[in-house]
Amino acid sequence: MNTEISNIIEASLFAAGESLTVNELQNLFSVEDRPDKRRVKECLEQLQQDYQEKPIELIETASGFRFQVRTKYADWVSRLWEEKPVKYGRALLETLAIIAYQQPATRGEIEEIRGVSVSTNVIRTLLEREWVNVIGHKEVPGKPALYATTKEFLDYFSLQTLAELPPLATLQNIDILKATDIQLKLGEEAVEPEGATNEEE
Amino acid sequence: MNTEISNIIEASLFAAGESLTVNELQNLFSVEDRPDKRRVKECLEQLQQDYQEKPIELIETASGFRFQVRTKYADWVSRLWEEKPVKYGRALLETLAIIAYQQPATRGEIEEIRGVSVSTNVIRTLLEREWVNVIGHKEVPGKPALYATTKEFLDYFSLQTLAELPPLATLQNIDILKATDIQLKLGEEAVEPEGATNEEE
Amino acid sequence: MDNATEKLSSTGQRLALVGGKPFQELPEDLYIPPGALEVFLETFEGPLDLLLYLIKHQNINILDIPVLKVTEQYIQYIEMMQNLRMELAAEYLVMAAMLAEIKSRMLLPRQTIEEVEEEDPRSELIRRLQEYERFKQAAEGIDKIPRLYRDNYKVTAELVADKITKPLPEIELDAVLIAFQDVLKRMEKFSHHHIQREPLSVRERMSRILSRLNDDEEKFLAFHQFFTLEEGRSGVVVTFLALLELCKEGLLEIVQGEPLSELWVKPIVE
Repeated sequence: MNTEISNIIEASLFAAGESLTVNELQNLFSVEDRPDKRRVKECLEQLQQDYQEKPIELIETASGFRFQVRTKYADWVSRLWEEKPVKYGRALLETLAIIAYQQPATRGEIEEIRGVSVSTNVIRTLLEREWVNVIGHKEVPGKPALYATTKEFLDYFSLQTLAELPPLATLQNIDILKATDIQLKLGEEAVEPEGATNEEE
Repeated sequence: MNTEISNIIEASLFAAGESLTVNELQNLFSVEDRPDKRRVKECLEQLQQDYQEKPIELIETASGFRFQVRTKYADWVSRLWEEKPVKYGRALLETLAIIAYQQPATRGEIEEIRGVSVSTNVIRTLLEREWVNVIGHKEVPGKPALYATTKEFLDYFSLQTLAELPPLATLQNIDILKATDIQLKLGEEAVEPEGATNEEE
Repeated sequence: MDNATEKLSSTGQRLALVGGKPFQELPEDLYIPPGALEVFLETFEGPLDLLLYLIKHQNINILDIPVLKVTEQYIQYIEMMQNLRMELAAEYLVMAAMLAEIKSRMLLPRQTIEEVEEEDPRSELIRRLQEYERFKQAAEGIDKIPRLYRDNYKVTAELVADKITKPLPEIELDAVLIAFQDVLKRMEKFSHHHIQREPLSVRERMSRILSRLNDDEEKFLAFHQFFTLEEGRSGVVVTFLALLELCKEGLLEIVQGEPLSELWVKPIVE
């Protein structure tokens, strides 16, 4: 009986081909046989262990649990398709990063940070991928759109929440007059937040 | 080394989403590392045994090998679709709209209007649903297919003729849904900048 | 984005590809062959990125930018570009002006006005550089996260069962119209091309004529067969316009055996 629940869950995750929530998994069962949340979670944990040595893994993302091929095998698997994985340019990635960490953000705010105008194409590609969407409009002249990242973005990057993104480097205090000698290096060493991690309100 | 070949085969069978032949599996490997037919078949047999106790099985069909859910679990698994209608993305809706208004239109023309490329998948889905079909080929280099909407499209949307669609000129100005419906999106999707909040569905 | 220019990583090992050769380092004297200059500038995501490069390249502390030196270097690039009459994004020029201003303020004797100590002229620039730098790093971080269809692939197993038909997604006409409205809005805002405001019925008629010709075994229909009496005058006009448009687009041709004889319509077959 035990294993039956687990088998049904396993089969469903494979058949669905996309993330399933604990709730969705519970609903596979008729009311009288329905396992409780804890039971489902136990099964999922057991499955994660069962696949430890396998080339596929069971992971949790923003919209639930899904099986996926381990990163290690991506090179081989990608040969199944003619289309090569898309490489995104820096403009797109930087825009995405600003939206991800500063959301909701307007185009103007993104341009302010990057120091260059954001091409319409970049925004469009992000919208098209459904990595970002417009969640409203800022109450300033021109009512610019406010962009935020979506659940699809989290799913795509196998994240459960935005908090799992790598922490943003802390801004150093600018106190040049007193401290021209502070040794702050840019780049790799810049991420050295004392204790508390990412600030930014 | 042994297991790597087998792992690659296993990962690919899962990722492919359709049957793969021994030949296709061999081609995943670069020429110098390519296992021979017998080696691939051994791996496949081994995999079949590995999944003996599992709710999914590796079977051979006319067009090759694929994983499938054991019949025993089909009833449970099929409940997934009872509750979960998927939804079409923005790209599909926009493509469909452009074909409806600009038909007959080539893929290039659609891309021109949307400003981003149209994925093969979107076109395929529209063709499969029989909402659009190819009604000819444009007499320009490459002879691109010309897409138009079908009778099924009209039926689906309960239209007698395309003329019942709002004319382009007015479409830009009318409020299709009350503003409130659109505003709804705000509440659900707004993600807190620090993420940490909304766990539990 | 631009395939001529390779991504400049944070450590800046490879600047650009010039004539197929990787451009590793900027020469000390900052001489850049004219052809490479444009490529060089395209490597950067704007003036802040270029400034960061100049600063990092010399291991300068960002909080202590030797403004004179960096400004001079920066302005040199800009001048070179202008001398070569290359098109330069406005942002680069704005930055040049800002740097020149900072420089001039640095050269003035510092005044302390009662309590309000004058802010270091560099601080605004430093703030922006820092801010940009952290997002630049964040972008690299995001790019490193394994993502679907590059590092991971979804997994499926077939479900075979007789009675199960996976329901197809439903959509409402409204959703299609809203999507199209978005497209129209985008076009209005950002682009030069316009959707021709052709009356819909003509486009529809074009589709209908084409499919009728394709369905027809002869692929050859008499001109008059496309017109029906019931449709009245406007129907005739629509059909006529559609036929002309199809001819114009090279999708069909209208042929006539001899003067005053029957007109025939046939699709142009490839």
